[in-house]
Amino acid sequence: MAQDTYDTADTSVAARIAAEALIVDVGAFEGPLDLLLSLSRTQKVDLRKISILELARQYLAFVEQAKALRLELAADYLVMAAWLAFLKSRLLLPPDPDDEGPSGEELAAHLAFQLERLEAMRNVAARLMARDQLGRDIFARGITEDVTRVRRVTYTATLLDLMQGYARIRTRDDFRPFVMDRENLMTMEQALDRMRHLIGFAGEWTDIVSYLPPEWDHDPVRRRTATAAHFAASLELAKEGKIEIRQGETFSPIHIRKRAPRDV
Amino acid sequence: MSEPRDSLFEAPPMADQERMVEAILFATADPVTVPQLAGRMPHGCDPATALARVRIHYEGRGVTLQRIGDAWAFRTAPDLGFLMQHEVVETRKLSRAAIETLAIVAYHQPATRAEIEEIRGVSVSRGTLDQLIELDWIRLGRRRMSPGRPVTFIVTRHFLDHFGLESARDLPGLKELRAAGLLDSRPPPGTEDEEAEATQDDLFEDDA
Amino acid sequence: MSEPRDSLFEAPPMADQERMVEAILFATADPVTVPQLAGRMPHGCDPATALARVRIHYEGRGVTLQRIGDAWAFRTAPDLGFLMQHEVVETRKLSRAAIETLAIVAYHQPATRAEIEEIRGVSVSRGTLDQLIELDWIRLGRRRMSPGRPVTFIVTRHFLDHFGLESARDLPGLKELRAAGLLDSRPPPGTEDEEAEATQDDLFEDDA
Repeated sequence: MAQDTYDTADTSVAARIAAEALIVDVGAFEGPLDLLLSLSRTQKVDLRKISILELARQYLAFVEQAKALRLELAADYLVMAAWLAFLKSRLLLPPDPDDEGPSGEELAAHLAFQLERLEAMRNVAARLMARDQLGRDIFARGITEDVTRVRRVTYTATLLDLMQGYARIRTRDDFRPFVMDRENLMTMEQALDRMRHLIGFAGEWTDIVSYLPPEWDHDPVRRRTATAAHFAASLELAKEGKIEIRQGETFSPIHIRKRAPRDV
Repeated sequence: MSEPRDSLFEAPPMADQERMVEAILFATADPVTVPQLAGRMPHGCDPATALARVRIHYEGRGVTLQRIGDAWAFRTAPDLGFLMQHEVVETRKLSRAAIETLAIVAYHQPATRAEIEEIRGVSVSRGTLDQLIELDWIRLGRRRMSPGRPVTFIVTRHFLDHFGLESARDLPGLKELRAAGLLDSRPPPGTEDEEAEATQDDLFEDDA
Repeated sequence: MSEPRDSLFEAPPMADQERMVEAILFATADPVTVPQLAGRMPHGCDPATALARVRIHYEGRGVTLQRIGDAWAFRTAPDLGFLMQHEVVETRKLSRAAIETLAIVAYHQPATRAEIEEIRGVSVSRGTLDQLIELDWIRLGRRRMSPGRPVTFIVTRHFLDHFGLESARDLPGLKELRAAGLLDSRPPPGTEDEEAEATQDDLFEDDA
């Protein structure tokens, strides 16, 4: 696949121009491998049959030229030059039987593989980019409809909820007012009944509050209703002539006592 | 079909023109007019005819060619609109106000709004009744033959189905609610209870 | 065709299923998978069969049904791209480094950064990989089970979609490269053999 990447037409002039271009464009190469691949094209053979020895010579010559032109070469170009010089000597000298490392041929074959692989990747990259591309040659739907997320809320209630709800209303309406109010309300009759029994023992002035039954004395609601009932009852008893009432001044305690029997 | 305007270039076959219209309408982000089609297709094409043929080709398919003003676009077939919706169902508990309103309608139907308010002791929002109507749990009953002819509310068949009741008469009475521990178990003053029971059974007079 | 999974609901006739697939795929610019189709179609539908029928129906039309990895999408026919000049989205020209890196990831996937650098002979800048990830053409794959557990890169469905590939196995020249041994991981002579060899062909293993 490598052979179709460059033209067959070539002259020594063109080769020289190309070589000069290489020097000028050193900054355009993406590293030594890229440069080596460009140099390899001048050999005009399948990369599998490339002479690595020749390539090494070309590269080293390039580096020499670059030095002569005082071009700043990146370190990896010099590292590659050193490695290729080593490879060249290995390829030229007969193999040393004591050497444990890889042979010059193995190293050369690997470099050839790397070049061929890079070349192959460039070719397929070009083929990939030449394909019909979405948004350039092939098009997706222009008017899209989003899937709308419809949130549907359903409400639930159980029969129990329903009955409890009804019970709640019914309890509130029917029972509370009667049951609760009876419990916390003292009538005048109740107080009168109570006082008729107690008044016989009240010879001295006594605060009316002391007549309240102890169980009605603590809760303010009950205390208020009991106080009112006892006051009303005491007025009734005074009217009947059973007791006397006195109050020193406004808001001061109200005292009652049994009315002393008069001569009839 | 129009006369070929330019004899120098042969217009593409109609089948190809059809493909072109199809592709343009598919890929363009807005509906496309016939002049716009003509402007994009090769010289000598007849977009109106091609459009008509595309329209026929898509008849009865999942997408159809639709006219929007003077332009054309592919649109999902109306009967398949449901595919474009992903329904998320969220279940929520009915509010206390709604449950109480529903309960009052169920136990006292037909009930006017004023009656519901009287029983609940608070005003009933329009939204609560609307929600219950939307849920198809209550509906409007006959108008009450009283001054102002107020509308009444009654429960629906759907309500009975949802709550597993044969009829609204199957709703437990106060005594049963109490027995079930749903009401305060304190013995209430007898008369009050009788009264409540009586009004509640208005509708269900044939109840045993 | 699959057995009816649920006898309670009859699946719609295949002609209707075909219309549904058509409508769903027309509605979106993104490829849709068979499970996604199944999720939106009524219970008991067989989207794979419906897809195959839709594909045949659209053969040779201006828009065609394309397989993209495990998903499907309608795309305009490649020969009609010239009509869509209005729709062309101007994209930033990719650098040579980015194009080569993309090709290396596509053909060698999963590929580590070290492998990309080894093939290109230069270091890969962070920006190049970032750009490809941002384009949604490559993404991180599984970590390589070798020392350092390096991250790998693989191509995305969007990459396949962009370049009109049904799967990564359809990459141009893939078979030739494989036959020529150019996709083998060959460590430089003299280095210890790594386990890289084994993981190399993960993504293409079911290739004929």
